[in-house]
Amino acid sequence: EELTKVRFIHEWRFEGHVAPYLVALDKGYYKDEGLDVSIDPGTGSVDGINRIASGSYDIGQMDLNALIKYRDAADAVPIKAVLVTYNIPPFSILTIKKNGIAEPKDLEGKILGAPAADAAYSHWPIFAKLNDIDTSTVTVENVGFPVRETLLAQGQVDAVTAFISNKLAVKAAGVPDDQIVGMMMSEYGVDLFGSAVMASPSFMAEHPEAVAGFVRATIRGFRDAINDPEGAMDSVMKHNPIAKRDIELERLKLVAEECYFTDDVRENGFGHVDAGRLSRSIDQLEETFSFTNKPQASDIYTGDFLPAKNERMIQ
Amino acid sequence: MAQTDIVSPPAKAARSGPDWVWHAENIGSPVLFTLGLFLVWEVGCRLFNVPESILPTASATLAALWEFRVVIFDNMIVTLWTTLLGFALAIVIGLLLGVAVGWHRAVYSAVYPALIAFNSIPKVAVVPILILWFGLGTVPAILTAFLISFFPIVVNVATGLATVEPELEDVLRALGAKKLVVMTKVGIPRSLPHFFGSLKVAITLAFIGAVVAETSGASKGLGKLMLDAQAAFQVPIVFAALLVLSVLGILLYAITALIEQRFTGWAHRSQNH
Amino acid sequence: MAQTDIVSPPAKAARSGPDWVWHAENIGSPVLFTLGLFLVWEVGCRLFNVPESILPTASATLAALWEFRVVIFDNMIVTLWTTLLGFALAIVIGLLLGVAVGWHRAVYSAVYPALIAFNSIPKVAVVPILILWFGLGTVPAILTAFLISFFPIVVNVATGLATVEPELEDVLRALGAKKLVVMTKVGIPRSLPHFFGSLKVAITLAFIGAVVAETSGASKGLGKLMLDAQAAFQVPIVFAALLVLSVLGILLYAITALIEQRFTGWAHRSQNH
Amino acid sequence: MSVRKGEFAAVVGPSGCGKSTLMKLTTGLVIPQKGRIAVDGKPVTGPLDIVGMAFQNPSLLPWRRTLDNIMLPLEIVSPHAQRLRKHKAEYVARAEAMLDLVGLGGFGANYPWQLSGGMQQRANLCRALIHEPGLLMLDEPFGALDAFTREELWGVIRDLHQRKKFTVVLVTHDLREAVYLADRVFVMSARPGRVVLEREIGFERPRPIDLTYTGEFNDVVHELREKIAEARADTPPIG
Amino acid sequence: MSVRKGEFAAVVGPSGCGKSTLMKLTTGLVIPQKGRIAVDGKPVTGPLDIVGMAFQNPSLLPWRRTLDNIMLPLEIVSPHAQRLRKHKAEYVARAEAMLDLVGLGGFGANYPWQLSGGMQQRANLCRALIHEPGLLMLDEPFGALDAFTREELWGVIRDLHQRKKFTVVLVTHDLREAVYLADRVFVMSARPGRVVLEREIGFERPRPIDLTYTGEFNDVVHELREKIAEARADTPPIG
Ligand SMILES: Nc1ncnc2c1ncn2[C@@H]1O[C@H](COP(=O)(O)OP(=O)(O)OP(=O)(O)O)[C@@H](O)[C@H]1O
Ligand SMILES: Nc1ncnc2c1ncn2[C@@H]1O[C@H](COP(=O)(O)OP(=O)(O)OP(=O)(O)O)[C@@H](O)[C@H]1O
Ligand SMILES: [Mg+2]
Ligand SMILES: [Mg+2]
Repeated sequence: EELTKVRFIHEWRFEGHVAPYLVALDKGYYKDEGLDVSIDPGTGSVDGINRIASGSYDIGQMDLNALIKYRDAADAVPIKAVLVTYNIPPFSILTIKKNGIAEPKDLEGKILGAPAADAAYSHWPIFAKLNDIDTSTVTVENVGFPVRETLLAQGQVDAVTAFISNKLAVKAAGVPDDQIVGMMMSEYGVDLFGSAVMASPSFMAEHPEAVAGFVRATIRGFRDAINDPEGAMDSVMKHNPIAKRDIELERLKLVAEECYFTDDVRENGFGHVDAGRLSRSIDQLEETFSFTNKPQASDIYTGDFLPAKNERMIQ
Repeated sequence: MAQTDIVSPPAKAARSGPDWVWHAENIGSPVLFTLGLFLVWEVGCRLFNVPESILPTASATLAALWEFRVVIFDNMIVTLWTTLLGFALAIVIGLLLGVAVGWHRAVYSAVYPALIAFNSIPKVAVVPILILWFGLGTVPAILTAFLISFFPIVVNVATGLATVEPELEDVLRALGAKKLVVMTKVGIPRSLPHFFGSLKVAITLAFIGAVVAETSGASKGLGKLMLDAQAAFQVPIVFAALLVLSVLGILLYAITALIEQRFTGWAHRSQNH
Repeated sequence: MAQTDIVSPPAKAARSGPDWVWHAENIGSPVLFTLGLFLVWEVGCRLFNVPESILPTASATLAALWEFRVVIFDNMIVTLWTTLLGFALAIVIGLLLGVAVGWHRAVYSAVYPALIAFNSIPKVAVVPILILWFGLGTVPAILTAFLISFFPIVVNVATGLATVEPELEDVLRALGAKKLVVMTKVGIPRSLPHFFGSLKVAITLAFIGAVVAETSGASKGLGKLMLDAQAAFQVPIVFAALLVLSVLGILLYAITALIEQRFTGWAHRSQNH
Repeated sequence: MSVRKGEFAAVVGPSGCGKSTLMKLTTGLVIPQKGRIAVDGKPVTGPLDIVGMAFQNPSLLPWRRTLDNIMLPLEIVSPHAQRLRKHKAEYVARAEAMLDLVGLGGFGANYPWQLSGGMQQRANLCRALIHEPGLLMLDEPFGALDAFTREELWGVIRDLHQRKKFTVVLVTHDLREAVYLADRVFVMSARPGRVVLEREIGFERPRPIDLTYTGEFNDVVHELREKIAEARADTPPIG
Repeated sequence: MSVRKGEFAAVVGPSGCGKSTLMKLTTGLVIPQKGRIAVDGKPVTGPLDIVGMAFQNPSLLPWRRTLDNIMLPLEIVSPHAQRLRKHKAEYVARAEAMLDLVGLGGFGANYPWQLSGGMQQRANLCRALIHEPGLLMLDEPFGALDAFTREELWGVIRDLHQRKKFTVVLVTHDLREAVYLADRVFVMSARPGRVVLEREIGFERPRPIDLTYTGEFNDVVHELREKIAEARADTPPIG
């Protein structure tokens, strides 16, 4: 039987948290669904969404919030999310214990390091507003990604916006594990989804069964990776030979715990999306992003390709 | 009968055309060409339906430029300043290194490979090191602008010195002039066309260096602005900033060219220039 | 009595020293200098306790180079190939454009500002557009390498053509030669020293262009490898890749220099070269 | 002034009077602001391809060996340009014969800067002659040569002119040279240069070199010299 | 060969025999592979600063105006280099006087390529003289000049030598020039160049220009010419 070709792009390079896709590929889950999947690493959601829009890729995992903003443009291609993988977004504020920042309010008067292109930083205004931070007292420094954690460790900045998994980078910069503080924005009222599998409209129209198959196989991959992170590392190392196995393992566990396998997922199954929460998150984005053409929840996401709840339970 | 007639003695020879030709060529053609480019940009975008998130139309870019002129101008000043400082540093050090490399074969052999090695390295990789050493702020950006732009100067000055006609050097050497004097009186003047050629390359590189450094760590500047705009899905601002960079590049180039004309007019006496 | 004695008729003049001096200068000094740099790097890192995440020691870098030689080599081949193609394109188009710009004042006035404008734009901003048009593969990287490296060639060729001594052109013009012939027989040979000077700058820029494009979207190449390594906290691999880039830069430069010697030996007859 | 086809004209005049400029005007290298120049009946509007010109300054191309420098006109002027590739050996032989003729045999492989001043000037002369031009313009071609070499080259030019019947315009400072070689001598005044004197030289051709030692010959030279001195007296002397 | 202090020596010889090279060797521009060169009793190991040299090829620096070209030695040779800034006007006046002397008055502001060949050569001569060197080396300084200008410059050089008593080595192709100006004439053979003849010229100084028309003078010139012809007979002739 002829396999359907699927060109998939991930928002990031092949690190530990990408393992679910790599596992699904290596274990033949996509083939089982009649798919011939190629997986390419990416360089961030903005680029990635553009590539799906341009037709270079059929399906990708990208930040859902970036998609919402993208869809605001009048000429936007109607890409839709079909499976939300990050039930909780990884956006967080990282700092070090000795800087005395335990609460969002404590950031006042401090220096916040933030790469201008950082997805976490793009939600900083929401976070600040919800937590009543006087942003005029916070000095925001644009720091490049490669130096963000080192500057934090050096003390040139007091806190940084980052993904929660960047704790590992702070550790690599020489800060002991127990000194690192990670403040998930989601715990302070930023109620957004994280990344999601999304497909181009033409692919959804031409190969609806392939999209559904891709979603099913991906969920199997997530299940395997969450249940057996050690084993999932084989796939990561295979696709990224220069990775350090123990670090990637730690990264996967961290992301799985904070973002993939949340209480909501435990209860309602992987990929569960509450339509109300999605609508609210679009409203929340409006705090920082002036829509000219505000999309509806149904423009952004469709549950049509999701399997039944019992197929989506992880354990 | 076929014959060679030469009437009237040789008068002053006419080498250039009338005034209006000069004006047409020097002002008309670049303006027309630039307008043409804008037209191609606008029409191309519309024709191929290029999404705004990749390449906004010329009109959208100009509109953004006007709308955000204050922010763009503020950031431009920062970038311009950074670039100029880095460029000035590059001129001084590039000239000194170029003279050193052209001075002696041993310096040439020793330093050149290291310079080339350093220049094959993308400067993006060096910026983090600079930031960690010199902290956030403008110093890393100035240094990056310098680091990226001094090499063409070194190469061109060294090439210029290496290709000086020995006959000209002999004029000074015959007077018992020391090597340094020969260098300053013959080598360097003779190499000025090479030097100014390299400045045109260096000034554009200096801009790139400053902007790249700003994207890795700065609180102001066009590089930072472009990142912010990109993150805010304000792509027209990104291209407005690029437009400003281009115009700055041309302006600085024009200044360089004026100085060049002043100093190397003697070398530019071909008919078409 | 003071007098001027000239014994023996003028024999062939000796301008260069003995063989071992040549060897010492051409092989000894770069090797020593390079070793010195490595030493400074190693000692500096240890002395100032530079964190490995920013600048690993020379020894750690070399160790990483050895350990990951297979991956690095595979990616190197990709980058090298990309760079060479881009560079070749840059030579052809740069030469053509340089000749066109040097050909006529109107072309010069029209095209030069646009070229400078384009070159003041950081190429990182252009890469996404290229990827959009040409897809992910190697084409955008080749094009970026080309786009970043052709400008120095244009500028130097144009400068070379503009500074040709009219006396040399007159030799051909007196024979009734058309402008194209004057260009190929006098303009271009006379500009070769300028041209080769620019190649040294262009080849290093081509590497940078290829690597920068690879960091914005490619499935192979040293740029991609460096990003991966950075993310995996394998900073020594990043620097090993930079080291490889440097060595490649030197190798390609050396090849260029050999060809240069072959073609512009006539211009390099100063005493110290 | 006007030169007939096949004639050998010589131009003499003080330094800086415009002789070299006159040569450039005639070949169309420079376009006059006023006045009219015609070659072969047609006004000159640009460089002509029937001309062979030896510039005052040798202007050999430094990246070409002497032989290649000399063969340059062959690469440009028809019909040689079309024939050159096929008949390479024949043309190289011609160039080498040319070099031998001026005493540069064996120097073909040297670069111009490896030649002495006089040798460069002789190579320059070869380059002007090699394509057998219809109009030969020589700007002080023998200035840097010793008396003997010079006289030998006089013979060379004289014989070539005799055989090929091309038109020659020769700029020189040596009155004996002018009188010995030319059919007509033009004398120019100091800046601004005008033709102040035109003198037909009647000696029968072929002229043997011994002619230059005859009283008759010396009388013509002296006559010219005095006329020039007279003309000079009208302009302020230098020094 | 050896030249006494204050003497005026002339060197003649066929083109390419090594006269220019001899000049370069003497000034230390080129270091000999064998043989010995001494100036002022000391062997020459590098360029000397008491020398004024007029190269065969004018070699004026194209980025300097003629006046600045001429003043170049003043910027380098002591004691002028030290005094130049303070006494600028005085030195400029000297350079302008120099230009007037050779008939280039008013051309100081021109670039070298705006001068004719002969004018460049005269500027070159000025540059060699301006710093009043102890040893003056002139490599065919009058080659591109017409007979009258040339004779006027002979007078200039003669008078300067008379007044300043510096040593002069003059390379020339003009035997009359050599005999008129020099105390001693050296004749070199063709490549490899050796001194084949040395002739003291006994005419009393100061020598009037009319001397050149005397029979006595012409006898010396003819004697030299014949000797050279004899020497040449031993080497194969050109052509
Ligand atoms: N490129 C130029 N630009 C301006 N003036 C020039 C240029 N070339 C020559 N001249 C001037 O034109 C005049 C005539 O020069 P030309 O070279 O024709 O003299 P010439 O008769 O050949 O002299 P010589 O015998 O010294 O070679 C000179 O006064 C010179 O200053
Ligand atoms: N740079 C050089 N390299 C190699 N050979 C050279 C170089 N310069 C001169 N020669 C050779 O040395 C010989 C002597 O040259 P030189 O210039 O001294 O001759 P010259 O006596 O001044 O001749 P002329 O009267 O023609 O000026 C010539 O045969 C020439 O080919
Ligand atoms: Mg002339
Ligand atoms: Mg000579």
